[in-house]
Amino acid sequence: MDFADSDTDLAFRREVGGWLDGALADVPDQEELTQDEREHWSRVWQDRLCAGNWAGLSWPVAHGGRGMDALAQAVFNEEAAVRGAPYPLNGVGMMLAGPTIIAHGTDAQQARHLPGILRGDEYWCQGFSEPGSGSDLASLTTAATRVDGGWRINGAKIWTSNAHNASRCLLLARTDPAAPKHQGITYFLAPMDGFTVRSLVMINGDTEFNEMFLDDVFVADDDVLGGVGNGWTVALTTLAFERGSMALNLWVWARQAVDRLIDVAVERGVADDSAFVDAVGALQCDAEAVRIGSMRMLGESRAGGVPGPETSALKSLWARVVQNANRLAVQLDEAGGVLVDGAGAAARMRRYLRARAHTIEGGTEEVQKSILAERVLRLPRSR
Amino acid sequence: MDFADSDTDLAFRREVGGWLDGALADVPDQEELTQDEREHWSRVWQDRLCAGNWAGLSWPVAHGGRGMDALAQAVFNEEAAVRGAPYPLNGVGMMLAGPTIIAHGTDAQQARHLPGILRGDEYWCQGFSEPGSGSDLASLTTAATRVDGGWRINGAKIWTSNAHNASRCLLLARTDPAAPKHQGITYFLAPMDGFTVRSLVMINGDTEFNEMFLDDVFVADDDVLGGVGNGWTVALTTLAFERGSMALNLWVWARQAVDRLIDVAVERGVADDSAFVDAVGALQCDAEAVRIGSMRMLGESRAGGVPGPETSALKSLWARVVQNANRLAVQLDEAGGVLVDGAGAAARMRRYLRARAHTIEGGTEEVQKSILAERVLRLPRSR
Amino acid sequence: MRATFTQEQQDIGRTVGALADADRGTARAAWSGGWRAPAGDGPLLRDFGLLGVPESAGGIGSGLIDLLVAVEALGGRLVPSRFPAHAAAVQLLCGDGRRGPLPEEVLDGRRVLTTAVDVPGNSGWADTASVDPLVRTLVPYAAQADGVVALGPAGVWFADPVRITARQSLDPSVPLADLTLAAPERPQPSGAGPLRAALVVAAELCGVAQGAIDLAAEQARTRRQFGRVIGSFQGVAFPLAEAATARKAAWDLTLYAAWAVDTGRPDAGVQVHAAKAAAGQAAVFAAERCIQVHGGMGITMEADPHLFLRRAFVLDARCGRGSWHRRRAGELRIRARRATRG
Amino acid sequence: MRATFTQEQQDIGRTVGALADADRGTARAAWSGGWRAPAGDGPLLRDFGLLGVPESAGGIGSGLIDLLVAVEALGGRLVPSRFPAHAAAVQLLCGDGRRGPLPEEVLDGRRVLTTAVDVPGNSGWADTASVDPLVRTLVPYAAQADGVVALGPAGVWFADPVRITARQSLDPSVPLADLTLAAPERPQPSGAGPLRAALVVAAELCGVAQGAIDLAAEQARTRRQFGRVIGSFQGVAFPLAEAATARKAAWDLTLYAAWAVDTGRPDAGVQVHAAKAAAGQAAVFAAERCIQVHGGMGITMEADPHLFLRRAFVLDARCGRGSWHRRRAGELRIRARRATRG
Repeated sequence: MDFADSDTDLAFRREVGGWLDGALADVPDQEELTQDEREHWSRVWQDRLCAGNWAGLSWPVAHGGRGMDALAQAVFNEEAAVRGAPYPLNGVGMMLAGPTIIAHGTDAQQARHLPGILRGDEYWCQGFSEPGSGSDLASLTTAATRVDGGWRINGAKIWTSNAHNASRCLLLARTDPAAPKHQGITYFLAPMDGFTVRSLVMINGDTEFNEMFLDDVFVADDDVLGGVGNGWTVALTTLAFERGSMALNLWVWARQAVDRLIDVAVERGVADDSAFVDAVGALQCDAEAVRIGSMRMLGESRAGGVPGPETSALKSLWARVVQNANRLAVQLDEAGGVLVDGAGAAARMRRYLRARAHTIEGGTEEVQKSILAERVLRLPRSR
Repeated sequence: MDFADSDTDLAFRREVGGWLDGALADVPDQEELTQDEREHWSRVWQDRLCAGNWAGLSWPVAHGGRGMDALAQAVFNEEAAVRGAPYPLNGVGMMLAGPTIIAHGTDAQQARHLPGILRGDEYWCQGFSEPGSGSDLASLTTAATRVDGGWRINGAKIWTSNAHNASRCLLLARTDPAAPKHQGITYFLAPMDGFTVRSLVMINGDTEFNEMFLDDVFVADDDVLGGVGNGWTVALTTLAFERGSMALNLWVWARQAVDRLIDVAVERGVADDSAFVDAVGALQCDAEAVRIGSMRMLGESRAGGVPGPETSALKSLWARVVQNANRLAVQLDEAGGVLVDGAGAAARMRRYLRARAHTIEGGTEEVQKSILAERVLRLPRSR
Repeated sequence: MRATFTQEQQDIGRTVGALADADRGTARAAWSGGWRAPAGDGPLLRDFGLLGVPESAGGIGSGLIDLLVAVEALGGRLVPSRFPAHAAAVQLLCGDGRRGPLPEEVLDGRRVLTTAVDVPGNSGWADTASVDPLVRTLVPYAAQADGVVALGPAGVWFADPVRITARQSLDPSVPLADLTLAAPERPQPSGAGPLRAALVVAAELCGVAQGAIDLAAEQARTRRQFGRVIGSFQGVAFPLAEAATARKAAWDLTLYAAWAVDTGRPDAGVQVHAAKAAAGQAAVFAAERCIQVHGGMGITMEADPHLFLRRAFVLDARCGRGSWHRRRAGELRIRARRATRG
Repeated sequence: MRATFTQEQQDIGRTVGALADADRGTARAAWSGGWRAPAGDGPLLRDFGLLGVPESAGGIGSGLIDLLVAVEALGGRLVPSRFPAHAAAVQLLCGDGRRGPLPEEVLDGRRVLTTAVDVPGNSGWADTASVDPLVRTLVPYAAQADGVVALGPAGVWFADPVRITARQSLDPSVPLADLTLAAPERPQPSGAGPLRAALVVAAELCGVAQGAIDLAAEQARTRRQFGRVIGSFQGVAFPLAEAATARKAAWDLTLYAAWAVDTGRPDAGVQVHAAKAAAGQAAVFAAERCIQVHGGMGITMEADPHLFLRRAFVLDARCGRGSWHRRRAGELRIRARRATRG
């Protein structure tokens, strides 16, 4: 077992780092910005990625990509995260839509969409979750009814990042209400013309997510991806890419959370308190375990394996360390963190509140534990 | 709300305390003794209780008791626990068998058993649990078959305290295998002549509990308590007395666990370490909550109420504080507590290991949480 | 031992609970347009001002627990009334038995007070500071009060704010301010005042915890996933059972501490520290679990769980940080045990 | 990056796992009649002595991770072999790259060593003591070893025990002793030796955690209550999932720390401290949960869960207490961050 980069990896990492250092030189620390400012920089960053030919890093050369592997993409994301780079505004396009269309799309679909994503002028969002579906994604009820030349779609979607910027949506809808729940679903590459988008305000004041209401939205047959009724299978592909795109980012965010906690403790003069030192020791264990576990997961992937249920352990550890570090940071803050007019205190509280979502988004904590129980411990299903 | 003893209570408490101080003068600290020595003192203590007319403290005068209420018994037990008194060897007789027979027995049964319990020459044990039944007590399978003049009983019981000293057993057996599980059970006042008793060694080396094997044991019709098929109802009475007898003891054990933890920290020179101080602060909260919650529970009982599901919260808190305090005590100990030839270290490890049972015996931690979920939070049953 | 609520206490809980029920939603209303007095504010200040006030201070024999029952009921519905802060100020004043009766306009709510006990940069309350900087922080409803009761190393006093600096509060329904005070002319001994005031905050925290648990349980009883209501999953139910256990522990500690303070027991201090620490932790934990049980909706502004979390944090920070109280409880417990062992 | 087990490492795991499977039950056997060498003891000492030994110390290019894979497999079955303590002693000796090859009879297991690194009354290992009392505690298999490698402030040395005092071990399959040592004549720099030795203990702890989890999961898959196997209750399943998560974290930390030590990375120290702390905590937690899942049977001597708990405690205490390692990890992390920020 060798955790070192190979010479090739190292060279790539250096190339990436060199480019990032230049491209980020004028980009401020995102953590201290307002939502609007962050969104501005996300757009700028997306443009720079496209201009720098990084958008299709792990796409096949035949599709206009650079033909590198998922690890390269992970390394790029890691190096970007370490430098506090903005989140690219078309992450869904680059990381989810493109690869899924490459995997399941027709030639026509690939020709229609891939170039726009690489150029940076076709923005995507992901319409999977629904208000009623929660952790039980396949229970979705958005209904697509057959009409001449396509489908008429009615329903509501939620937790859609970037819906207000996107023109296309990876949309799941139920095309056969009579079929078993995983079989009646179809995956659409839907234009968003008829979508009503409403932004959701999160508890920290950010508007990261949206609701989308579909009222007799027409989607043409050409925009069915992977065949009618095969939506669940296609969706699993997208979800796998989604997990993969996080691969080396989680640990960076965990380490940064611990860094910031130490900073506030130093500032407040309690960094030598033994109770605090013990807390950092415990957080350090979890944070490093996320990093190392991510490396092992990528190692397995590269060796041809499929990331297993252990990724649920990483997600779970990551959520815990970030939540605990961020809670402790606000509690150590001046006035217990509740006076939010100072920029530092406000950002710390914003991060603490944001982190409450970590045990909910991307598979709830309860779902992660169920996966571990069923697939690692081989216990019977409890859901 | 008034947590003070009334003048009458106070006078009783003083009377009890005075007697206990005298009666305990020659009794060593039980915590430092071997199992054999503790059992010896339990027997001595039982004799002293009987001689001192304390055995039937809360029994009606008509049955030879002193006619006081459950609170008085709780106060007696509390004062005894505070002084580290031995556990009386016929606790089952005094606290469970006697009151249950008073509640459900015939005149003949009462005449047959109560005097012997008060005199201290009829010892009892409780045969409810079975190897297969676990938390689901009513799933018991020990079978009683009708024979001439009585029942022939076959099966196995487990977790029986004091079976090796007892001559009578509060025995539950299934008399009607066809009936629904709570309805086919009968409660016997069984002589133990035909019982095979095997002591169970606990993980701390103590032999507190036994297994009992019943192989064609005959029990006469006269020894059916409360009617054939009514066993579950009668058992609930016994279980209520069992909970009541613990009423004011739990907090004493919790406080003593925290006391001992502080003692070992002082001895090891770490009592001023801020991480330790924080831990004690948290333990103090839980330990005091057990004490105060117990007082409120008793207050409710005395006001005519029935102790509610909140007792599950007390049990749960108590188990946690004792387990956590005892674990921390061994971890702070010289050599991490694993060299068990010193008397102090051995006793601390014995207590830590013993406390692992606190989340199992008397209703597992999982059962307590289920009760809280169903009856306090009104969530649907999850078992 | 009659460790049960008296009939009067049950009546207080019901009456204030009904007032509070009518003001449900007022915490949320503060998000648009800032704090406004809830409908119950006036009646509470007018009719309940004698709760918990010792006779020596002009009371009529009501014990501290009476007051805490009222405050807990308000906390459960997040009612942003000035009553708890006013009551805490009154309690701060009447901690020393030798003080005379309080002004009538304070006791009948015509003069609304607030409490200034936390010093910027300290995690404990102001009487632990060796030198008084005469600045207080986390003062609730300062601009909405007619007077300020301050705590300092020298004692308590009706303080004259030289400057009131409004701060941005995590919970908009609880405006917070920094106050610069004039040096006190005749501070009075604070006695058990800080302990009494802290218990008012602890009681409100117990209410917040209960409210969050109630909301979470309601969600768990109704929200369905995988064909079942989610409350039937032990993975959802058990953490709520833990939250209920923590809340019960905190409330029991708070009630007992109030009795200990009222009856002058020597362990009153450690009891109050334990209560305040446990109440803050129970409220934050319950609110976090409430968010979790609500899933995605729980992290949106439009759902209510975050309102409980915000209030929990604000109260945990006030009148001595929760973490400070926990450490004090530990210190006092260890000291007491050492003294016993000689 | 090839963060995957090599073919050799997988083979080691399988081979040692098979040896260990054959010795299942030997930990329990020690309860009657004391420790006896398990069947695999000889083969392990003879055939696996070069695992993890640097070439400078006479090794053949096997990395530390190779050794840890073998030790983890033994821990999972609680095999009471002297191999881990011997291997830790070897690792303690070869932490300084400038040291020459180790004696052949050590590397081929003819001379069985043990490790003496813990000082009575200290929670850290011996190189942190300012004055060396020349007494070591928690020395495993002292009477069953042919030599002792000791750690002191001055370095490591082949120690001469002046007195061996057998102690009563919580785990009878791991005999423990106190040793009084003669003052070293020529101690050698310990270098990364203590870190390397600690990782051997951490790996065994990871094995113990895994074994306890396996046993608990087996019970949860078979034991029925309320008409269902208990593993289908999330109240049972989720804590086991947490145990599995903690164990995975500890094992990943241990593997990475070994790589960091072997490659001389500057963060090796903090990584080892984190690994040892996490491994001890994971093992104790897993064993406690294993007892809980077994219900009443779990608290009896005749069931196996307590064997895991005992081994977990013994190993958590050895080579620096788990709590000490956690605090060291925190201190080094804070120091590093402070240095970054200037």
